[in-house]
Amino acid sequence: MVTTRDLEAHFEFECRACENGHCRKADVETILSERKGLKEFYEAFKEHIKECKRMTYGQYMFVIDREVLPEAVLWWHNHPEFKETHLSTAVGTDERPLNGKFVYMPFLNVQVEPQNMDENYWVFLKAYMPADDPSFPSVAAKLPAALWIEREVKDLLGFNPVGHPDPRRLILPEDWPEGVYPLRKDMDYRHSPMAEVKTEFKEKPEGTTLVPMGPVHMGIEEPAHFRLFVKGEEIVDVDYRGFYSHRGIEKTGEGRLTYNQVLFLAERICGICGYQHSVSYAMAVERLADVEIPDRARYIRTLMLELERIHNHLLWVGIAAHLVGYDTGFMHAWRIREPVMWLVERLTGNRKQYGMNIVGGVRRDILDYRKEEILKVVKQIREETKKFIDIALNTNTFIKRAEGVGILPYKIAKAYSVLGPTARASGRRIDTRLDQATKTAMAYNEVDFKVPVYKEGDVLARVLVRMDELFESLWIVEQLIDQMPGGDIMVPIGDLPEYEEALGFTEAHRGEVVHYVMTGEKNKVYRWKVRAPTYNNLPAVPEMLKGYHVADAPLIIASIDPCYSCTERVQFVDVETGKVKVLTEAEFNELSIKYRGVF
Amino acid sequence: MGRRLKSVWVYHVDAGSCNGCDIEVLDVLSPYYDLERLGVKVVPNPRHADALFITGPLTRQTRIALKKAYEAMPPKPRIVVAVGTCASSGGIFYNSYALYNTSPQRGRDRLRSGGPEMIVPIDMYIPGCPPSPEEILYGVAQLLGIKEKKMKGEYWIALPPKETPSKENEVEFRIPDRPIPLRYWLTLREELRRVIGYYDREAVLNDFIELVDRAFKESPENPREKLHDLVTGYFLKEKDSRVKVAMRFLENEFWRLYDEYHSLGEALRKKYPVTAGV
Amino acid sequence: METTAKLAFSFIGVLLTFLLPPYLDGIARRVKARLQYRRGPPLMQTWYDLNKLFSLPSVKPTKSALFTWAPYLALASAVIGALLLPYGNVVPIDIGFNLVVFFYVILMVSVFLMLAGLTVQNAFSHLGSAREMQIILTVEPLIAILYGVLAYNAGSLNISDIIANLHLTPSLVMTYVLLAYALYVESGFMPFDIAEAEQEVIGGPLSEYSGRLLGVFYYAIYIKRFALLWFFVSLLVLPWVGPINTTLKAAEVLAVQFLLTVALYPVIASLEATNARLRIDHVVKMNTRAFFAGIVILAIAFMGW
Amino acid sequence: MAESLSYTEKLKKWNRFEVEKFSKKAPVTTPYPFIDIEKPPEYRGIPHINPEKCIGCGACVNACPPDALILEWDKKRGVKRLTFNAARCIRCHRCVEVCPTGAMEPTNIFEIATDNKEDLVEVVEHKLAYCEECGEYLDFTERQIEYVKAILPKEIIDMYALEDRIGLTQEAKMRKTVEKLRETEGNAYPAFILVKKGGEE
Repeated sequence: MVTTRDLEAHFEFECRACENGHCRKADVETILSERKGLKEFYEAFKEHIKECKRMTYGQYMFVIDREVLPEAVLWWHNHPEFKETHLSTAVGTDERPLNGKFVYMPFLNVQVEPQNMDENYWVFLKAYMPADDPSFPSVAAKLPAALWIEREVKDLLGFNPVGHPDPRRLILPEDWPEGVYPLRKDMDYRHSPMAEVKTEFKEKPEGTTLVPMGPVHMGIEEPAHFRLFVKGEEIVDVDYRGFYSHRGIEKTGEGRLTYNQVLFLAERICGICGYQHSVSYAMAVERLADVEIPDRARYIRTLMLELERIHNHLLWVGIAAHLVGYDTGFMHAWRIREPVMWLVERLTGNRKQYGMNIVGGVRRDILDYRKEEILKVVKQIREETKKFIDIALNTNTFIKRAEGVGILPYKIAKAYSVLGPTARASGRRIDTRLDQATKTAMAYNEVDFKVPVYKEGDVLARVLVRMDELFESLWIVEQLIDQMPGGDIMVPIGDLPEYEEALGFTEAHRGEVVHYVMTGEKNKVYRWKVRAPTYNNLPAVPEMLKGYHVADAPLIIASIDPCYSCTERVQFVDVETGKVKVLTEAEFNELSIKYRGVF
Repeated sequence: MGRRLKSVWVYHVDAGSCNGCDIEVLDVLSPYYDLERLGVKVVPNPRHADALFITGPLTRQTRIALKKAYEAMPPKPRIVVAVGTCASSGGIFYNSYALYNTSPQRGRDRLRSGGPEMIVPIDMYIPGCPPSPEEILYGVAQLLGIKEKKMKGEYWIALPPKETPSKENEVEFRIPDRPIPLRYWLTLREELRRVIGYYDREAVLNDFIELVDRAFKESPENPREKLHDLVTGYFLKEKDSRVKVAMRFLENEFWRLYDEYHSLGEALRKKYPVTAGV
Repeated sequence: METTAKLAFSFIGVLLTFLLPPYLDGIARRVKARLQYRRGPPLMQTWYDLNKLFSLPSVKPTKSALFTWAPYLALASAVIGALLLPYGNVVPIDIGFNLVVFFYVILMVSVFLMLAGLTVQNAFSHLGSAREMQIILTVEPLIAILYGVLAYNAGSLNISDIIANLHLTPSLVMTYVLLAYALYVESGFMPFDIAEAEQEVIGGPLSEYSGRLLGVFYYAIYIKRFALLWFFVSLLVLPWVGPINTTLKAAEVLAVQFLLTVALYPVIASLEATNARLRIDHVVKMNTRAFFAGIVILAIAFMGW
Repeated sequence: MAESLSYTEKLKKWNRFEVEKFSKKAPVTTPYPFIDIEKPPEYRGIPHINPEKCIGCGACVNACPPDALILEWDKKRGVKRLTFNAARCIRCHRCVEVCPTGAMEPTNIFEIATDNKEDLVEVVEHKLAYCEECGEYLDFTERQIEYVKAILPKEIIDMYALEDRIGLTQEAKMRKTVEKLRETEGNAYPAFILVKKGGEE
């Protein structure tokens, strides 16, 4: 394989972003001294690091050779002192128009000390790859978290992860021709080529029957396809093929929309945690433009985030109860949740897609009468949720179905870098609101709240984590209301600097949401990478499913509160091998039937 | 009017939706909106279903499942309802590469087509992003024959200024006359967006303009004190603190603009006395 | 008792069997809705559903005759089961040992449901049928034992004789309790409706059916539930009401039976609403434990206590 | 004005329980399809183009993320159609925010389900300005010219003599400026206008 070493001779590295003196090239010493751990990393990989740069507050980039990539990622991921550091995701960019190279950039959420915003930071490991041979050594064999990340870059950009254990197609539809890579700059975002359907599956282990759960199945809200291999009632193995809601959001964001319109696209990535995406996108662009948004805007954003978290946890508890057949629980959970939806409809104008965000602040203000409405609803929610929890957690049939089911031990959670309540139920002490520097776009550093962590890791623990977080969110909303500062709610942003990169992140109710934005010319977004928490949680689901009953499958899958459209990479493959006969059993057998039934 | 359908069993297919609409479809079953009292029950499989709720812009991948679910339904009462903007017309993703699209136009010229109607004939569109439960109830009520359709397409002809309308869909141009000049109104309106947000600014600005009008009428010689007193009087009725902040801001901003434009006016007249006829 | 009164009562019995069950299910849905703070469907909703289903043609994914005949056979066995029961003091079909006949006929409904699920090539139908089989295999022996205790207590296998001379013994009280549990499991109410569970197996054996055949199956299931409840109610009421000789008293007893059935159904509905669905292995464990309890009761009964 | 409620009190008075007639006791369902209800005042319904105020400037078309608003040009007939399709509108009210004349009115209409999509389309047709000198239609409408004249203060219009030069095409404007320059050779013409307007002069 061609290594950059022998390319060195005629390979004169200059990156256009740096050459116009724009990037913050403080000299290496000051950057390394800013945070613990950077210096050791620099010493460990001294000869491979070409450049070291601070992108924005708390985000550091190392340009290193691609051979050393796996060791560098593992160096960070299994760092002895920083226990909770995990590989967040990786960005693949086609920078051929800029400097004729491809970029593969994994980045990690380094946790020096839990819940300390000024110590923890992000590390980006940028590896340049020549245009003709975009390959890099894969780390997936040793680090399961990178399994999907590398398959995605292979699908969408044509990179070739050398040594990847199972390089099947992950994201693109079945009838997408080989060799066409949508996220490359030479492909127009509207071009949608067709080819004949080709399905690749894991073979069925002998002695098991196949229960196709998906693409449209009762147990899961949206299209995802779990092929359960069962012996009798017990699940032996699972082949997951998701990514049905892949709508080409990133390419549309780069293609048609300006940076302010991308906000509304970001909100429509996921119907439930839309506002988290729009805030993290806005945070990324504000970091790029070096803009300090007014305090009131930060408070209003935090307020809306917490309201969204409240109604989502209630929604999830309802869904979990419904999947176990306990429909009264579903009905009451959603009845309690309705006042929050009305409140939010009055605050922002829409029940779900708030549209409150603009790059540089917020679009609507919280007048006094709206504050009173908020406090009324918060009090009502607190009482009714307490009553609901007492009743729900005492129905022993519900407990019997939730306890000791779908256990996820801490070790696997850390290996798959599982995020959010699912991770907190397995003992991981992570919560992006306090871990990373969210103070530029949100006001979590000015409110105090606890982060609930449980050890058992089963479905019941996940229920309890979410309920505790619900009460914490109620307390945060009350604090925000009476600390709300005055001042403007928006700061107009002029033009964005060209070819700057930054990362925006929030803690959605499912886990850490990360938006990487790189700007191009004329206020357009050059590269926009979205990674939702379900992207990290879903690969861990097969681990949880093994050994439990088919009847538990929907509940276990729902216990990580999967948001397939959030993952935007969630797509499915159909068992059907392409032949369509009218209404024969075989055809009907393949179509596993969608549910949505409540009674 | 008599209800034609008493019992409709509905089956919901998600064609790649962002699950905002799916949650609203579930919301309609929750106690406050309760679809079941209309006789509509959501069933777990297409075999039992009469109607099909589709949400989502029909991504390339869910096309296979949607087609099969549609064919698996019993042929006679196949009612198809598109719930949400994405299902009605492809929504914000309408021309992305990952969506199934048979129409030749790819760009902005494709205003109307998009979404699952490419492969499945749709009987009822319920646009909305996401449509609130009341909207879905309205759509289902139309299906069951309880409610009538209210929307109707419109075609207006905006006549150029100084022309009087002859046909009924022609409208003549009218700039609403406001006490303050148009450029003051535009500048204040734009700055209010930063102070109080685009929703409340219309009402606050209108109140302020009335006060300015009264100030100039009642004491043309000294409008500044008059306006100041009027605004404080306004605060007695309007208790909201944010609106008070906005009014004070408007007052200072108005006088700043007033001075600036006047000074600009003198400067220009001084510099270029000969203006006529150039 | 002249034949006309006999005819009248059995005619009422037939009427009840055919008209009441969907109405009872409507009541159950309304009660469940009210427990969930919602308005709930009109009481006739289940009838509307059945009418709609009967009017629709059904899609036949397989060519096997059993697929089309299973629903009608299930309906027939459910109706016969219902007609074996006493209405007032009249038992429409009064053959010798009709308790055993009743046991098997009610069992046939579940068997047909299971066979229908197996005729079709659908993973979920097979799964549903397998679950149905597991439930039946664990609950039917328990019911057989309880019927045995009843028969032993009353000394005959004919339902009308059993009702005539049951005498109160502690073992009988225990039988009543276990019988309530067993009949609840067999009629497939919520914690035990694992075979037709929507969330996991999308309607189990019924997932292939549509239109008229589906309607008939639902009708059969509702009639089976009604028959089991009516049987339990008549066991509770009739023995202790004393000999029924005049038609007036018989009519009165029939009214009490009817009222008790209609009253008990909301209790069942509230039980259904407040419970999550159990897993199949939970149900199997519970049934085996109940079975051993049944044997103990049988032993007590034999000792004559 | 005294006895009527202030702006925020009117908003606060709106109460969902009265409008949708939810009941506080057990069956809390709303009798909605059988009664008429309206959404809260802050609800973002579909925007309505008010043809009286609309000047066809297209600011909303640029701001609309899902392209629900588009401009269809018909240069032969000298007409520009602003078409709004409620089926694609995601109701973000960006158009309401950026409309310079307030023509894009936010309504809270929510009952827009229909069985045929043509009901959801709203079109406003504008007549384009016509440049006599070159004999072809311009990009902007006559209403835009009227609006610009209303905005610009009197002095500016007189000083740059914009009155007759606004409604011309780009070349016609340049030709007019060049003629004016030759005609008033020695006049104290500010240099910067020359460079900006004249281009090559």
